[in-house]
Amino acid sequence: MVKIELKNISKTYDKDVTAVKDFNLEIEDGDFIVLVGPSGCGKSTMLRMIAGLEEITDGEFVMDGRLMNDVPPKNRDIAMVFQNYALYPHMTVYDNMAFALKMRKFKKEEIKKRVTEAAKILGLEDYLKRKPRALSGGQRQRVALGRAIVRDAKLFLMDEPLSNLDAKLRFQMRAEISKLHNRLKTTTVYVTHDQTEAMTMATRIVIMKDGVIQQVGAPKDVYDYPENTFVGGFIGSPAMNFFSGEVQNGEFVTADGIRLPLPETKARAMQAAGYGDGPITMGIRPEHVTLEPPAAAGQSLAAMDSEVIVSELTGAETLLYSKLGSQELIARIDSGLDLRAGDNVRLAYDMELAHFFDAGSGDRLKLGEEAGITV
Amino acid sequence: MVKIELKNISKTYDKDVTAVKDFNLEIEDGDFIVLVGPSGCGKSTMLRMIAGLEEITDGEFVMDGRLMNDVPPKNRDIAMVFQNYALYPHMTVYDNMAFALKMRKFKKEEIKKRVTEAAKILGLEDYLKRKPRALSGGQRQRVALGRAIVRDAKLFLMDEPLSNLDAKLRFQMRAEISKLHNRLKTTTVYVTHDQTEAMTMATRIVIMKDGVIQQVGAPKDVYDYPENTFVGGFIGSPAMNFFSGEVQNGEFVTADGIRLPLPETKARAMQAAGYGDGPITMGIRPEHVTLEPPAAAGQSLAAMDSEVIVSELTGAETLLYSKLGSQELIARIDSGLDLRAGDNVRLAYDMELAHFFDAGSGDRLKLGEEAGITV
Amino acid sequence: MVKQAAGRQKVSHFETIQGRRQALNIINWVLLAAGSILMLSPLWWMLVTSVKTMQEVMTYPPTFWPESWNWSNYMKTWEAAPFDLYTVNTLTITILVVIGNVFVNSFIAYGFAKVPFKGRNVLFAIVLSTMMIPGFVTLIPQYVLFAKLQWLNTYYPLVIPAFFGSAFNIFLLRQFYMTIPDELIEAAKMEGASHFWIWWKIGLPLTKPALATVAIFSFNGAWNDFLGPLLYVNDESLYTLQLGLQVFKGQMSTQWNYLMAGSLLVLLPVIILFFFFQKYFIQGINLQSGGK
Amino acid sequence: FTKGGSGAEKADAEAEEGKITLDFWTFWGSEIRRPIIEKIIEDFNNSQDEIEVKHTFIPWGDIWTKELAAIAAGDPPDVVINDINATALRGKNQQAENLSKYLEEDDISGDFYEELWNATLYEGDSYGIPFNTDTRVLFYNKDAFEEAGLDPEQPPKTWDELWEYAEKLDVKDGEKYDRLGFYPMFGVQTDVWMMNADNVNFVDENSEVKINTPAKLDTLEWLNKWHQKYGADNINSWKAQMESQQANPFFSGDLAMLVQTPTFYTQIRDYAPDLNFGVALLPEKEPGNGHTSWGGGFVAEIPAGAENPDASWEFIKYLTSKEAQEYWAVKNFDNVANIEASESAASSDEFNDNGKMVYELAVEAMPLTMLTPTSLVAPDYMTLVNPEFDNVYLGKKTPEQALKDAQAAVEKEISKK
Amino acid sequence: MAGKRRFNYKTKEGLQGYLFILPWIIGFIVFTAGPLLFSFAASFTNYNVTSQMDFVGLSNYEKLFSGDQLFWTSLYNTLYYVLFSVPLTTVGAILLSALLNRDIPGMRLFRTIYYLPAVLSGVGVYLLWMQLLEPGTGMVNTVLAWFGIAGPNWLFDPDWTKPALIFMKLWSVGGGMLLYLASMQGISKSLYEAAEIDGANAWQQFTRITIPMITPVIFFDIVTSLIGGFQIFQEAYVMSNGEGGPVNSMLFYNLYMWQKAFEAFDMGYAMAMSWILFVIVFALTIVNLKLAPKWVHYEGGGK
Ligand SMILES: Nc1ncnc2c1ncn2[C@@H]1O[C@H](COP(=O)(O)OP(=O)(O)OP(=O)(O)O)[C@@H](O)[C@H]1O
Ligand SMILES: Nc1ncnc2c1ncn2[C@@H]1O[C@H](COP(=O)(O)OP(=O)(O)OP(=O)(O)O)[C@@H](O)[C@H]1O
Ligand SMILES: [Mg+2]
Ligand SMILES: [Mg+2]
Repeated sequence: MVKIELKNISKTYDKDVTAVKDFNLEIEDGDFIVLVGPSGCGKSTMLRMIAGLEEITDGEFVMDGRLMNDVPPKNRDIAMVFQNYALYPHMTVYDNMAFALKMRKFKKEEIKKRVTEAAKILGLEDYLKRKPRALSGGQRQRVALGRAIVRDAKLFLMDEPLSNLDAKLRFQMRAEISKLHNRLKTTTVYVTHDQTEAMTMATRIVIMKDGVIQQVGAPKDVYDYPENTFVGGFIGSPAMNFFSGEVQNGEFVTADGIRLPLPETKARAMQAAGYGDGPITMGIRPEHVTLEPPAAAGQSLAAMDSEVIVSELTGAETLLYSKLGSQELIARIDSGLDLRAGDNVRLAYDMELAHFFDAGSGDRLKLGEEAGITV
Repeated sequence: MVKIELKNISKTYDKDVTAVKDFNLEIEDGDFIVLVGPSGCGKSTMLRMIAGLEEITDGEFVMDGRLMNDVPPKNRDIAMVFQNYALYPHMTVYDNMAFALKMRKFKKEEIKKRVTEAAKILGLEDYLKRKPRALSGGQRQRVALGRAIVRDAKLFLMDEPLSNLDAKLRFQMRAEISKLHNRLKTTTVYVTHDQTEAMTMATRIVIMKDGVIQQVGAPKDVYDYPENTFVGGFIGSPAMNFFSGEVQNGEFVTADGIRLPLPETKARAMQAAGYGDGPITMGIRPEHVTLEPPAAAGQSLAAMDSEVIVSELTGAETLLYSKLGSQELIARIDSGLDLRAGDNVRLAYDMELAHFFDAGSGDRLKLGEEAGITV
Repeated sequence: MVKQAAGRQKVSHFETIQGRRQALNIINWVLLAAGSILMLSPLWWMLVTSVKTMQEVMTYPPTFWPESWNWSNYMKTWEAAPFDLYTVNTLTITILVVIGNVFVNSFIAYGFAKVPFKGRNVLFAIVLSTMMIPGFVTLIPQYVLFAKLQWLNTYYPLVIPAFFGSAFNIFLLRQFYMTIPDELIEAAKMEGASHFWIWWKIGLPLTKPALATVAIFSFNGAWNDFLGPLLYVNDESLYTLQLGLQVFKGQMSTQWNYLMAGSLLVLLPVIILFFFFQKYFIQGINLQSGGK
Repeated sequence: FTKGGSGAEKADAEAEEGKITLDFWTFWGSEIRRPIIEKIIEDFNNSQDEIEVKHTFIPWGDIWTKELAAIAAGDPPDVVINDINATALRGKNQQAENLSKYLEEDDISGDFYEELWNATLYEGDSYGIPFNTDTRVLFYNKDAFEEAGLDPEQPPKTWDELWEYAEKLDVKDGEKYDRLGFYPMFGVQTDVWMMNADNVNFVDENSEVKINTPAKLDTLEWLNKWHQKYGADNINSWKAQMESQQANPFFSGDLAMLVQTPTFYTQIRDYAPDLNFGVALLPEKEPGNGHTSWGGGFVAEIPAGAENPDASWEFIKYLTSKEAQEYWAVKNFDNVANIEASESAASSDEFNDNGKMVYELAVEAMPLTMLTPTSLVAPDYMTLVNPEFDNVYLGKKTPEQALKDAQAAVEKEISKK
Repeated sequence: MAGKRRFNYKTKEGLQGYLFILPWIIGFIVFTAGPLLFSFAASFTNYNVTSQMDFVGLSNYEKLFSGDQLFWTSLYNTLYYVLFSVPLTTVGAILLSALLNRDIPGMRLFRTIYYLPAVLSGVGVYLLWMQLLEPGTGMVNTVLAWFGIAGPNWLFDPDWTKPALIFMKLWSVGGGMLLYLASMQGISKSLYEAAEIDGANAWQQFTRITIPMITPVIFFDIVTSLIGGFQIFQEAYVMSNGEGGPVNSMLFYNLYMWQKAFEAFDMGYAMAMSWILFVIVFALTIVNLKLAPKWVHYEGGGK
């Protein structure tokens, strides 16, 4: 319901801890921005600045053309789910959820209607009369979420709102939030550590590190075309495998001298970009390292023998820990096979889907494949 | 380091809220038990009873042969990570982690050594002098974890210790905890909502629902042979697809009359078990619904045309929402293909890997495949 | 149930949770009971004196158990002055003072604790400093002030100032507000509450124990106030209990039995109030339970 | 708050009748004194139809703080009973109205004991009319006398006799005393005995400090002798009892002799009716030295700024008249300032034998009684002097040294003004 | 520009702040400031309430510092009293509240009993204490004698008068106890649980959790008892008959001031005294306020 511009925003705590640095982002009306990044990278700080709870040390926060830096939180019409819930301990679940509506002088029936509805969505019907003290962790978190969704705010801020819920419930809640978003089109900024949430809910993902934006983009783009090794390693779980090495004669040669042939187009583009035979970092996602597969059309596979170090069943798939030369490696394979440590396997690397980065800066080498990406 | 018996344990709050009911479990020395279940099912309550923070309403808790019900927490020598951290707000991170050691009269240098080491593992070196208030959510959680791992307790209890960490860090922490466990072999009870954690860390998983144990078993067993529809639906994300229908002439017939041929052995076993043509529930995991695949040896595939409702990219794979007749269905397929809502796909069901449950009770039909499972 | 299965170590009773708690409780109880004697001894003395005849009061050495319990002293005490009227008067003042103290001080304290504004620390230091000048130095000028306001011989000087805050209570409540996590205030701000509403809906309920304490202190203070009514009230029909009790005290001799009976009667409501009011400051408000 | 208003309205209503209303503040609220003063007021109110006196009881001690505040605020009561000793000081500070102009017309100064009257004068003008007074006499236990082989009709007359008697009356049980003969500083303080010795105040009319005098030194040494005789432990224990104003060992016969005001008799009458006691003048230092005693009292005064001083004067005159005074004296068993009233009360039929005995002695003692009016130059010099006496009893200073120091301290204090 | 707007937001919230403390500001201006200023001004005069108020410059202050032995005596007595009574009552109240903050039968009654002394107030109590402290048959020494202790001559021995008053003060720690009880209610149970798991015993939990968490109230208690301690008056007034006790050992600052003000009517002098006291107490309070951040823990972040 609102367009937001964040211009050169910085935040310094206590004069010396810089939590956010030169943050620039435009959020369109109805956008669903997911903010991800390592623990302590400044996500919550960013949300709190948008909410007006933390002073913006530097920069401008504009909402629908109006400079908001100095507007008090209560006038911003923003609903927020706090990372640590911040429920009112002396109020029942019902009153916690009804508080904002009461403040806004909603009619009693309307309040009741909304709260009951939210409680139903959140599976909290049975707990409306309880105080937060007598709730489980996940129930508290749902109350925190409920407190936000009963409102029609201009902007939703959600700080890891589902982190303490079980997979199934999280899945449902995710769906409910998406549904809500589809219905109301309320601009939302959402912090999560859950890759699935990030990938499935976002219209755009913002990846931060140490208070600095690393990349902004649609989920698929971010996944497929990480701007740098950090993003590549951060998005996707298990993380992308990185190998340092260099390009030699159209082949990627690891530090141990293992040679992986490059697809021709890539090799040529690299040459053109001046990475002909300099040091380089290659990244490949675990799912693109497969077990001795029959190469399909358009695939450029390089296969190597490896020894299984650990094989970890995660349910649908198995994570295979192995090595490429001296460098560690994770592959993600179907769970059918029962592999043991010490087993020998032949792993194939889908070089077409591999990523290449500058060895020094870690920035992605633009090799032409990004054409048509909307950033 | 310790063997634990939990016998018929029940917990009732305030006379009427039953949080845990008739809980029975033996935990072997060195076991790594992961407790999972929906939000509010009594996991934290269980841990708190083991810790001695909550009175056991009924039943016996025995540790190394000694009845513990009445032993005060501080004499139980248990380390615990609280779901809500419970950090000491007036102490620095260092002091938070050092507290237990100080209480146990460790030498100053020893304390320092341990805390610094833990801080290094947890990436908290830079924050040792801060108070919890000036930490991010994830940092706080790591302090809570650190407080436990500096100790050599007889038993570790961890209540969602990684829920607020980013994927990468969580991955690392998981590895560290596993390492720690491998080194010290400390018996551990671990609560998580993260399927990967549950599957990879546990020696045994305990699945609870409404305070009652649903199944106990090794991760793979639980995943492959869920005891009932609840477990089947709960373990695995996205959840198992369930179809109600009945068996007719060696085929599974959905409510809409769609027929899926059963593997012969299964059909026979079912007949033998008296489910010849009664109502039945079939469960099939999303990864066992694939795109028109070439049937490999030993697979029993049944293929059907379906329309894509939503296609959701989660990174490595795509979740395909579709329908089988009138019943919803999720398939998990490789991300290569770019499918859109409305596309027509032919989905194959791997009936060999499908699960069958009693339509009434939801209990698994034992069709002989569980031979050799250690429960 | 067989709790002591074979092979299990026997746990000594005082090592168990209940056992240890019991042991602690018993020690606790004994300590408190012993201390109670010290606490109650003056009260006992008052009680004993109140039922003695004056003759026995003056007996040397004093008796710790009265020869006879003259409960009629209480009747006589009550009739010695219009104590019914004084009770009503005292109650009127006390209730108003308590209301003023509880609400207004809480309001002011919230401002000092949770609303940042310029000069807050300086103003707060001034608040504190008003406690530092001995009352009787300002007694005369203050009396003159109230005389100028035409408030003499009314309850205004006793009651109205209570509606403008007192340093002690402001300071006390401020300290309690400072222990409320800012997150709760922030959450309320996000939900559109103004500071006023936050004070009313969050601040007041969360500081209940402190408010109860202030209420008890204020009640106590107003109920036992002697100098205030003495100075500002002239009409004996406006007298309070504490002033009334003075009739038993003479320049040379004092009617101890009546004075003690009267003092006990006056004390009684405060004790009863306290006994039942306790639950408000014992009832724990777990400030952190709303968060992680 | 309407009550506050109604009080004022009432006063207005009365004013409408054309009467002057006087606010009269006393600290006499007890069930004994209150009816008596109110009867006097009623009599006065009935005796004429211009003035209506309204009595307000204000607790003892604090009454004057309140009065002071009211004077400062310009809204004082019309007549207040106040301490006689500070009357001159109040005159000096203009807290009370100068009564000279009334006295010029109605000179009643001769009606009162001279010592009392003089205490009301500042620079020759009177600022309050003496109302009641007291003195100190020696009460003794006749039964104890007999027991100790003393003649119950021959109380001690000198300090030496006092000592001698006490020795005989003492009943000792190890370190403790079952009966104490006498201790001079129960009931009165060092200063009273010093005056008894030489009839001179610490600071005389000319602001000369008379502390370090031979007679006072003798006194201090004598008192110290008593102190050493009984020992601090015993004395303190007994003294604590006396000061608590409860359990009095004299009533129970545990203390044989005690210096007290004549009104102490009422306590004996009420609380120890069977006590067989006698009274005597304070013993003198040596024969012929004089049985000088010490007392105080109260005056009726018109606070500065009172609205109707003329009417107030009328009322004060009535209060201090023989009629009212005698009524007060007899009903209260109190010493009054009016000589005539005092003397005729002594023969009142309302007193029984014991009462008569005490009252007569009191009247006899009155002319021998000194007052210690507050010094105008150093009103609180006793704070400097008392610790020096204490030091002597504690053995920390010799009497000589103590008096020297006290003398010096007070001289210094006076010189500062 | 941005700076100016930020100022606006701050100012707006600031205005609300002033609104909150407005009652106090009004009360201060109307009821307190006038008398305070008056007393300050009068401290430079020979004000005697009724007839004179002439400017005398600093002479009151000079006299106090140069020639007034009793001023120093009273200051010494007061400092002595404060030095012992403040720490003792604080510790006493905390310990008592810890004992009373348990859920065992009879606790309500105990709390009431321990609070009683705080309710008993006024002159009567002090007279009562004189009786209890009576060296021979008084209850205090009687009890001490049970333990073989020969009790001192409390109110008659100049070395023991102040301890007697401190003892009396300790007897009425019920008021402070109430404060601590109230503040202990705000401590999260989970902290105790964590400490329990960490192996802290009851005493350690008390010193490591309870004490730090109630520091805001400890701070309050210290500051106010310091202020109150310096103003000790009525006890001494009653128990020494307004005179200051043996060897002036109970001549406390305010008692001496009272004598000056209401017995000698040297109000100007008394007011000068009061401002000297003010400066002392104010300085100590500021020191307290400055030290507070080092040891007082505000859960609310102290924003
Ligand atoms: N103090 C309490 N009083 C009453 N009921 C309680 C109390 N604490 C927990 N409960 C209830 O007991 C049940 C189990 O709570 P518990 O905290 O063990 O759940 P949980 O499995 O840890 O859930 P989550 O994953 O959400 O943390 C919940 O329904 C909860 O509402
Ligand atoms: N009040 C504070 N004072 C000082 N530093 C702070 C404060 N709050 C946060 N920080 C620091 O600022 C950085 C960013 O914190 P923030 O809470 O925004 O992280 P986050 O991205 O939300 O992390 P998480 O995922 O762990 O919640 C962290 O390093 C944190 O330690
Ligand atoms: Mg955060
Ligand atoms: Mg939980």
